Amino acid sequence: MDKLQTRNFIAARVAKEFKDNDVVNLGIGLPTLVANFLPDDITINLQSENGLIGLGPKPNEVNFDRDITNAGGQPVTLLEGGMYFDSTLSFSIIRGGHVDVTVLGSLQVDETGSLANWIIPGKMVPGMGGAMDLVTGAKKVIIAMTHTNKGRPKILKACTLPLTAKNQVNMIVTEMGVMAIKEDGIHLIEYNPEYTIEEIKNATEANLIVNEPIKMKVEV
Amino acid sequence: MDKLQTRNFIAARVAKEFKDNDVVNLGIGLPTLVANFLPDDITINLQSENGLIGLGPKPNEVNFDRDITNAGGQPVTLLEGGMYFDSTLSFSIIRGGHVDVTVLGSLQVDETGSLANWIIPGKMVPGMGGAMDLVTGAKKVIIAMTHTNKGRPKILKACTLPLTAKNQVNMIVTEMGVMAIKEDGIHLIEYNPEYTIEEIKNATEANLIVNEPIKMKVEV
Amino acid sequence: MKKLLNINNLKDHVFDGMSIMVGGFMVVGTPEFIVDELVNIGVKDLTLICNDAGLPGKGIAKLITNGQVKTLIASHIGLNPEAGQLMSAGKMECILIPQGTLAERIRAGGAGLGGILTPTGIGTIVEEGKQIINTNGKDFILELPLRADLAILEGTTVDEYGNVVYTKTTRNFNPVMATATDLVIVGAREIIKRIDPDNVMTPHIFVDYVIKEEL
Amino acid sequence: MKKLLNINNLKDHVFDGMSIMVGGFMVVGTPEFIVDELVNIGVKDLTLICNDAGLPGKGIAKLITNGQVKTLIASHIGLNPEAGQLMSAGKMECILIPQGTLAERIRAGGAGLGGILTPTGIGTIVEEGKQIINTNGKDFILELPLRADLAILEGTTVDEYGNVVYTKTTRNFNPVMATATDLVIVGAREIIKRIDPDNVMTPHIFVDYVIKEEL
Repeated sequence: MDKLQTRNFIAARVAKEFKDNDVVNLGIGLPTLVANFLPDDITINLQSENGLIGLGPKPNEVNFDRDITNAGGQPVTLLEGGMYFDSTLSFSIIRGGHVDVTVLGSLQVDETGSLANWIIPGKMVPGMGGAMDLVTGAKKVIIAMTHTNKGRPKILKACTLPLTAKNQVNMIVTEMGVMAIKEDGIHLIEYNPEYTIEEIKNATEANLIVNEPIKMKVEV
Repeated sequence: MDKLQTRNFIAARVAKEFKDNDVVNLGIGLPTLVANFLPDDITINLQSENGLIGLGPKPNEVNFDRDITNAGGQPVTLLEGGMYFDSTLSFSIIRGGHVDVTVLGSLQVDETGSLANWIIPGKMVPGMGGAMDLVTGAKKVIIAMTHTNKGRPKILKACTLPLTAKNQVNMIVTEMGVMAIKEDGIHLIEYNPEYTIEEIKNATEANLIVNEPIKMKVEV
Repeated sequence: MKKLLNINNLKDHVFDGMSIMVGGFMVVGTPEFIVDELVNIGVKDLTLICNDAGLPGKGIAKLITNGQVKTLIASHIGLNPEAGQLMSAGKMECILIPQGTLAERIRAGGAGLGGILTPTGIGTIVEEGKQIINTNGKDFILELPLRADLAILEGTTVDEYGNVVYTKTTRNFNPVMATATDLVIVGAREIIKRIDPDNVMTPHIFVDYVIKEEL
Repeated sequence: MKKLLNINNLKDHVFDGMSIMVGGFMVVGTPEFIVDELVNIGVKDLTLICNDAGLPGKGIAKLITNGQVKTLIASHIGLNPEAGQLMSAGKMECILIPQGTLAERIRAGGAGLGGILTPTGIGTIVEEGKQIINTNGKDFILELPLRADLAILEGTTVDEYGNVVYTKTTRNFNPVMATATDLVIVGAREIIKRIDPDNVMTPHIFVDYVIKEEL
């Protein structure tokens, strides 16, 4: 898989986690692609922390409106039934547990479900934006990312970068597999048959609990 | 003065305290009468804690609307330029210092500016409603009440009933005079010439600081 | 419309001992027809959270009269003398909370906050048993979040998605209560196709069921 | 209209060293023409409070480029690389706050609260130097209110009384900032006679001046 295929593969698998009527917040980058793979038979309410629910696809020349953007500042549209609100209500929704699933990228995730994705001291200081609130408040936190960074594991025994939140990640989806984070550690529950279990373990610093994982089925 | 005249006299004097563009909240009872004496040459924004600014007079048969009431549950109207909001914004306005003057009745007020007007244990338990927030948050707190209750002083050295708030009252207006509460106690700054200073002092349990008060001028 | 509920099925969503937030201010903004149905159902030992105790014969006063309320949490009960009598007689627990604190506590419950610091009530019996915290040289009371099992709200206009608009002073506690309970049921005066997305006061994600009022 | 201010008189209301809240999210909802005038005026040593650092050449990024900003308080500066560079070089102080906490702190500043307890940031460097308070068995960070001298907001529609409506996603931080500063100046895209009293997003009592944008 090339880079784009990998990203789409991950995004398509994440999209299978949603249930009818879920309120979902998709982070910037890879998670944004998840919107392209939403199932047709259920209703997903995409929330954007800058103040809307009912996030629709990118506008064309006809329905472009500079006053409608997503949390990345990109032009978007509003689906029928959607609505706008201010930042305080937006984060009441997020912090208050009214978001069912948030999908975020990450630099690091560890065995305790902690994650680090907002700062590399001395190098990159974008700020946490809404990410800290999202991972703290959402009922389910899914990390969507490539399994490694230039060959170096991103799924660690313990994060080394400053944390975004402690013990909040429930699931990790990568091109290699799907992992659930539980009390006793990270369980590999699905694997991409393009890789052997051994290859996946080698690409993971954290201990992977492997107990009859099933094959990932993703149609991109 | 009969009872109604007394109440109107007090209300009319209170109304002279307002400045142009003031946001004012009038409590239930005597303070409500203040609305009848607002000066014509300035704009006063009456706030009602159930969720409006721009409180207008009682409706007639034509403009009656069951969905517009004041904090006493009585039908009112909305003046042009007024607007509605919910209880959280209403009390952000009140607690956040955006109300310039609140006018309330009281059972007792004391030398430290504490007041008691929400409960008589064992007898009357109406609850504090918005009064505690109003006296805590408003920039200026005016108590509008009769000077005594069946001859018993209501302006005391120290309140004996459970307090509504500590050290919050700035001014007391009664049928006998106008009193300012300062660091060193209660100053009689205006007096009703129908009473002698001695009579006013006798009707007041608190020490009254009397330093050349002027005569109250009120046209009812 | 997906979320439409027949009033006859309200009974499936209530149970003895539950806590219910009821929107409204002196019955303005209270969906009286739903409260009346709670009287019919006879669900009991309720904890009601409402600005006030209603007015005699109107709104939640009917539930109080009917002996269904174990605890009332409100800011003001003066316009319903029966509430005070039951409280004094020890037949109904009544917890009085300053109105702004009541709104903030419900908001905190809906917004995932662990509490808020308010100056309201400092130096009064309201502070008894509560933590006092000094910030920027001033004392505040730490007030805790308030949540309930069910919210019963009055929506003036509800759209087919469940978005809600409350007209005029019927708004009061309705939108904040919509955020702070496990289940939210809105009594709708009218149902329209779509509310202007800028004017929605309660987004549909908060609304579980809509019961159309027969006018 | 009483509150109308000519943009040429903006200079009378600003001073070196002041703190300014600027509405907007990645410039959406920022009144760029007022920010441009702050660049013209050259007022300096500013503390800016804004969701982000703007976009290169747009919004408050211009004030940053022009060296007028001493301290930036924001949740995210990633889309304006210059902000990060100035921060790393020690030429601009940058205080990063989680977005929801930023909104709540401003709200607390406007609502007279002494602070709020949020779970966001627990176990991260965000909690450093702050009081941790446990309520209902869970740890929260005590976050303090945030206020400023001036708010610069973008109102889509303002009425002759100064009531404001913000359209679509331009709303974001604008209404909450309107409550939390000593002076509030709204840049208006259009001015109409009267906004429907149910749809007002910022009541006129919060608005000191309105500057009409030349479109």
